[in-house]
Amino acid sequence: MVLQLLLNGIVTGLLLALPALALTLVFGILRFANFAVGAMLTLGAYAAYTANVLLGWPLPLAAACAAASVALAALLAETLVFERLRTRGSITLLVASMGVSLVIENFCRFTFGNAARSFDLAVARPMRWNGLRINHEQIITAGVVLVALVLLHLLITASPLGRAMRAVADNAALAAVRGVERRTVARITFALTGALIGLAGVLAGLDRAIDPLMGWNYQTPIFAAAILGGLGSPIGAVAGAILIGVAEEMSALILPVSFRQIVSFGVILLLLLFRANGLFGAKAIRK
Amino acid sequence: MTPPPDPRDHALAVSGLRAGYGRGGDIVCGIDFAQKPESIVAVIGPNGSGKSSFIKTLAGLVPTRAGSVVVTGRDITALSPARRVAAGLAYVPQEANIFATLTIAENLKLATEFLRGRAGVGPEQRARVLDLFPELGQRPRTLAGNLSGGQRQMLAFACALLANPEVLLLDEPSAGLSPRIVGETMEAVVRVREAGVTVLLVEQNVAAALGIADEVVVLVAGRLSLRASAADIRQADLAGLFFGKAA
Amino acid sequence: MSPFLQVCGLTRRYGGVAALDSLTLDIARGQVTGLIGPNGAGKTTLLNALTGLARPDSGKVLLEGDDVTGLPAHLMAGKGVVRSFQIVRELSSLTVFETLLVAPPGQRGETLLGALFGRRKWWAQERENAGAARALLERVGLLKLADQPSSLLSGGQKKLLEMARALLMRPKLILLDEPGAGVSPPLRLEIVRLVRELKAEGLSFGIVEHDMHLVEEVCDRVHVLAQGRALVSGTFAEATADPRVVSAYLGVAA
Amino acid sequence: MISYLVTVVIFVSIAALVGLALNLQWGLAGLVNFGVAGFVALGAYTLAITAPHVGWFAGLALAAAVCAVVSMLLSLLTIRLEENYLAIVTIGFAEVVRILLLNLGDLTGGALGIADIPRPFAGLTPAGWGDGAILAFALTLVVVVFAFSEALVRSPFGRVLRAVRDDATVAAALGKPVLALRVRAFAVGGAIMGMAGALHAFFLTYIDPSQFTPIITAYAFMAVIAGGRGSNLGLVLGAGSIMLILEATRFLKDVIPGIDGVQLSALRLGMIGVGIVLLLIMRPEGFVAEPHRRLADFFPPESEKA
Amino acid sequence: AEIPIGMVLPFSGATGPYGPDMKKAAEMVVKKVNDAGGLLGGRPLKLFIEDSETNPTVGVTGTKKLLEVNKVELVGGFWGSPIALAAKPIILAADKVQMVSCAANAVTEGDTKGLVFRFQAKSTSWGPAGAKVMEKIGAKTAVVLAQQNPFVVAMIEPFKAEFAKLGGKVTEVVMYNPDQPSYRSEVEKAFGGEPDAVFCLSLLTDFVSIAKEAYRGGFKSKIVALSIGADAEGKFLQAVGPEVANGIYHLQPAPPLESASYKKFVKEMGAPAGTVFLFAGNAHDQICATALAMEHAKSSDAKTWAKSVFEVCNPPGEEVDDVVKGLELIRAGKKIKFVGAGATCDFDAKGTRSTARSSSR
Ligand SMILES: Nc1ncnc2c1ncn2[C@@H]1O[C@H](COP(=O)(O)OP(=O)(O)OP(=O)(O)O)[C@@H](O)[C@H]1O
Ligand SMILES: Nc1ncnc2c1ncn2[C@@H]1O[C@H](COP(=O)(O)OP(=O)(O)OP(=O)(O)O)[C@@H](O)[C@H]1O
Ligand SMILES: [Mg+2]
Ligand SMILES: [Mg+2]
Repeated sequence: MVLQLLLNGIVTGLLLALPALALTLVFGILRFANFAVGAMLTLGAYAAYTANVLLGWPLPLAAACAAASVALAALLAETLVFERLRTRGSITLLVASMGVSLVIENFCRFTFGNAARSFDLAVARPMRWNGLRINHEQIITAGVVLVALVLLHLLITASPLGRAMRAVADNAALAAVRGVERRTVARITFALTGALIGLAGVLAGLDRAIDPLMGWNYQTPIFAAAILGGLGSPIGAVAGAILIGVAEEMSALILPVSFRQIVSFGVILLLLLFRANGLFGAKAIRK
Repeated sequence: MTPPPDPRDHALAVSGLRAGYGRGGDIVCGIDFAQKPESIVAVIGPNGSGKSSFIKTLAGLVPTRAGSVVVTGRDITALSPARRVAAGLAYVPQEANIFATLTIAENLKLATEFLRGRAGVGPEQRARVLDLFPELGQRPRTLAGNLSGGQRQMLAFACALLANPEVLLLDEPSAGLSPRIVGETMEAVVRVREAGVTVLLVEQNVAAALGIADEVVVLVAGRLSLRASAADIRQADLAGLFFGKAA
Repeated sequence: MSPFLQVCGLTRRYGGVAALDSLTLDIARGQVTGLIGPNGAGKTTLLNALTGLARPDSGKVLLEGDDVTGLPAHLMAGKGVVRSFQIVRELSSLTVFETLLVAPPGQRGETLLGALFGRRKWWAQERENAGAARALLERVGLLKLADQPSSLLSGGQKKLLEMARALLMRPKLILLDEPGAGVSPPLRLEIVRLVRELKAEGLSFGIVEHDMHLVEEVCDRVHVLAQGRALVSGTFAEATADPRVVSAYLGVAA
Repeated sequence: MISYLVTVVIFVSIAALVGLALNLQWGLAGLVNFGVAGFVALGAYTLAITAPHVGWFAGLALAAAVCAVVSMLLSLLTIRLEENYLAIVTIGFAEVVRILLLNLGDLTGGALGIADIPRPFAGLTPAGWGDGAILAFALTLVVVVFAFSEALVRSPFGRVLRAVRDDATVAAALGKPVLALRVRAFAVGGAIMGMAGALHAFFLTYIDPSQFTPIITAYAFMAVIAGGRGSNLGLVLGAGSIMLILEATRFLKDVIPGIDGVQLSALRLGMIGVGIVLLLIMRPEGFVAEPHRRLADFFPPESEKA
Repeated sequence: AEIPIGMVLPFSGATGPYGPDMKKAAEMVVKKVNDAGGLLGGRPLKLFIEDSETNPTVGVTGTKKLLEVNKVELVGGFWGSPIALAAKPIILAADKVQMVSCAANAVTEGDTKGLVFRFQAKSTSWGPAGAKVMEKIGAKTAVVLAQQNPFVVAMIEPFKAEFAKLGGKVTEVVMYNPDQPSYRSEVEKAFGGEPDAVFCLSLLTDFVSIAKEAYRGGFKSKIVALSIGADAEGKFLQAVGPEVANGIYHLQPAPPLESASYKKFVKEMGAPAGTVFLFAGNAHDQICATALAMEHAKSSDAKTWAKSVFEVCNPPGEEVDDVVKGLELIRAGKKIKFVGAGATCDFDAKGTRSTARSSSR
């Protein structure tokens, strides 16, 4: 039972990990918390639904389509909205992203209506191993998340593009005189996060029903995970997500399940009391 | 006044340059200026006279409102700061001149990674630059933001040199450096010039600047109020230069 | 003269680097004490430790005989120890004038109830402070920019504002971190004059500076720091004559 | 029509109160509070639970007091956190409040909420004028809180909070008790949010957890940003324009033919999103800029002296 | 002149899936009445609809707008007790009629001035119905898995009581909060103890997640679900696919799918026979009752025609399920008893519909 809960927690956490990665990426590079992650996740799920159910494509292809469409949407949001507000402080951008979130969510509602939908994929009974139940979907999720994490981590810490991203985050004017165009970096970042969230939308759609509010339901845990891990740190985002997932599921052992979100809040508060920058947050830097 | 400079003879040619911030008035109010290749020109002037704004405009960080900037024969007026790098322009700002959240090693790497087609310095020269500031080599994984004030200046200067520029714009490179390092930095500037780079230097440390500059221009209230050889300026009365009548 | 501030065996490490390495020195009352030394010697760290911004790992700081080691920043300021920053930290949304108005201590209007119910009282204080602020602005040549947001000042102007802000805090000891860097030569003379005047009024100074002329002009004594320790102490002439100082700090004899 | 407008004005008042509070906490002191909905809910429930026993006025005071104390505690725990971390802790706080309200049924009525909340002056107003009384009450509350915040913003207290917001280290080096200042600003803001919650409860006379969704928080931030961070007058205008967007879209949709109900609804909500984004893009400085103390306040220029 | 009537329906938020069909049903009735010449000697009905966004505060402004700007005589719709409860004082203050299709008892409690009518079975009556299904499928132990929402919470105690009477035992009640990303813990907790059956009191979206999760978890307990959650007008099957949907028992109070009036309604909605249109049926009935009552009272004044609602809906009288026919009979001076698509619409003095039946499939 305990092991099963742990496993469930990890699965829940892994589902949060991709959007948390995306959130942390935008935050790390562009210094604002993008509230539209939830809505973009919904969009990803619907894009995959369109490809998979309406056009009859196989799911992997539909997932690629979802990643591409959300990347495009993110790029659009960046060029139409965020780019124009770049100099206006992180909270203004956050509020703008709320507006974007409303637009995206209701684009989905307008096009697909409110009814819950699913992919064209039979739900499978679990595999059993030592009394533990494991699904195919869970294995797929874990694989996708791990690959994304490793790639992203390498990209950010070890590639010139990653360095350019962090340079822009640090001091855009200086980056410009070193030959790094902020606008380009911002667009690449957004496209990248869009792709991540698109994939996350597919995974979430596999896990539950697709409806216009699905992303909204992930919103708080996504934020919690990214912050817990330390904004701007990819490993932190994944670790934070898993921690949140496990803490919530395990809390069922001692508390009524309806109180479990309180547990994750408690975990966050406790951690931040001791580590003000989250698990893997940047070390303090003197000005 | 001087006739408009022929851009082809000059490494840097500026004519009728006007610039300012946002909706405010001009801070740079019509500057005509040209600099011979492989020379060092020092810009001095009172605080707030627009020296930093002037070279920021050259680097493209302050929008140009009128006039033109030509670097080694290429008109860069309409280019973004990042694209000016390709024309061989390197710039060290007065404040915030390093990436505080990147390590020293990353700062140095980034200096040569995005030159847009230009090549950075060769390995030999690279070693020479790093020898200049041994402290930078000692702890490559330290975050640059945790360096002392002087160490930051060194890092910033080193990064600019690594880009192998044609024209180097320096905003107060000596501020915060110990006298010994000031001396070494100034020597480095001279050596850079000898390697074929044109240097435009803003300094408040007038003595140090005069020590190496070929020419000095005085900027007051956004205009060039005087241009003379360094030797002439050494005799002049600074307060007079800065606050009114030319000597 | 009794030392105003004593630093005994102060140590502060950052990772492998000992920014301060059991540093011992003192700052005399009513004098101007120069703190010089190579880049990275630990001068700024010392100021941070003295003003509650860096907690020393070990060692003691005594202010007029009281142990003030590790006191938080605002309490150190309350005890009359104020500082300026080497890398300027302006209050970006305040105007130049407002920046100076924030500085004076003991403002009645800065408490919740005082602000709401004691308007008459704090307004009187405010007038007084405004007078002092204006006079100082005039001296450092920023009066015309008084109503500008302070983030829009030039580098040198910020430096001057920073010093003016510290002066308005009615300090007993004022620690300046490179006040002359980036300031034009005429205004540097103005700084020298200002420091001398205030010293005559009984203020004590600790000044970190790389401009040897400025140090020579104003400092009664200097401590030369290197690698977190005090290398040499004495008058300017004594210190700069020391061969170790020449090689580590000044380079070819200045 | 009038009575509909009254309703809208009352909701604007509630939003303005929340906005004023947020402006103290975030606009002035730089403390991001994404738990606005939680504080409003706390105020509303405190009032709803206590008012039947102690009367509306004491209930209102209690609502303010409870919220002040809770925000003080929360801020003491979290105040050294950086902006974005504080944001999530406060979001989490609002979640916790919502879950507690939902699950502590004995106290809060659970999902069913609390009905029949007494209104102020209910006995004194003639039938049919109930909304008028609550309108007057709401406007009075807004005016009082507005005057209060305005006095704070323009006082040295407001200025030192702005200093803390810009750079806490510098403020500390200037001898300002940063922690105490922040806690105070947060607590005062919390109290005002509690009152806004109480007003909400007074007006609806029925509350349940689903009324206090994060959208309240979102609208509060929009109002502050649209109106100009730090400026109270701008903020009231900001709250008004957000509400205008929300309500005007209702009428717009009455005239759009040819699409079904869900699409209409989606169109309306989408338009709200677009409206917000446009508001931000086209109003770079907000409606009114933050007030500053000028040199001329003390030293009038020569021309005026004459 | 036109007679304005209004409805507050959910088109977004958690109950968003239920709004569109309610709207469709209501518009259908209005069209029928108007095509047949309107009311009170030729006055057509005009229907205004506002979105509640599943949020009571929004519901209140919407209601206000309907009352003040559109001057409606009826504010109907109201899926969700909190929204109905929040709007109730306003509608009563304006002396208009409120018709709701939510189930919490509180709506019709307190002083309703005789203006509030509920078209949904009291939710308490769903409980015993659930227990009977449990008995029918042979479940001895059961776990209740329920969303925290007023509609659902009221069913739990009656279910437990009735189930105990029938010899069963409720081993656990697992409550959960709506709007969660996943319901894994809840499913683990409810199904983990391997009860014979789990009584799922959920709405559509969360039930889809729960059903999938239970299937994927390999749990064997039988699932009994509310038809409104499990079916929401036929969309459940579409959302989870046949494997998952198979073997889930759907609890349906009224309408009995077999009733003639309901079958007729489904046909009019253009849906395949057998579709469960629970709330849409309520919306249909609300408008019908309103039209009939107005005609009966010969007045469009809410206070007056509200009294006639009892006259046209309660026995005795000739049973009618068609609004146009009903109007004709009334004009002819006959006493009628309206039989709704949602249910037979009888009201006690408090405005509560008094019957509930159950069936399962
Ligand atoms: N927060 C920190 N993290 C890591 N290293 C630090 C930190 N602060 C200071 N150091 C290191 O401690 C040493 C002393 O720094 P400090 O700033 O005190 O030097 P300084 O004497 O003021 O030099 P300068 O004259 O260049 O300003 C330097 O090597 C610096 O890199
Ligand atoms: N971002 C800005 N927005 C508006 N005005 C600015 C901005 N930066 C500088 N200024 C103004 O432009 C003028 C010139 O500033 P600049 O930094 O060019 O001076 P400077 O000559 O470099 O001075 P210093 O020697 O002190 O560095 C100053 O009056 C300053 O207030
Ligand atoms: Mg400058
Ligand atoms: Mg220093």
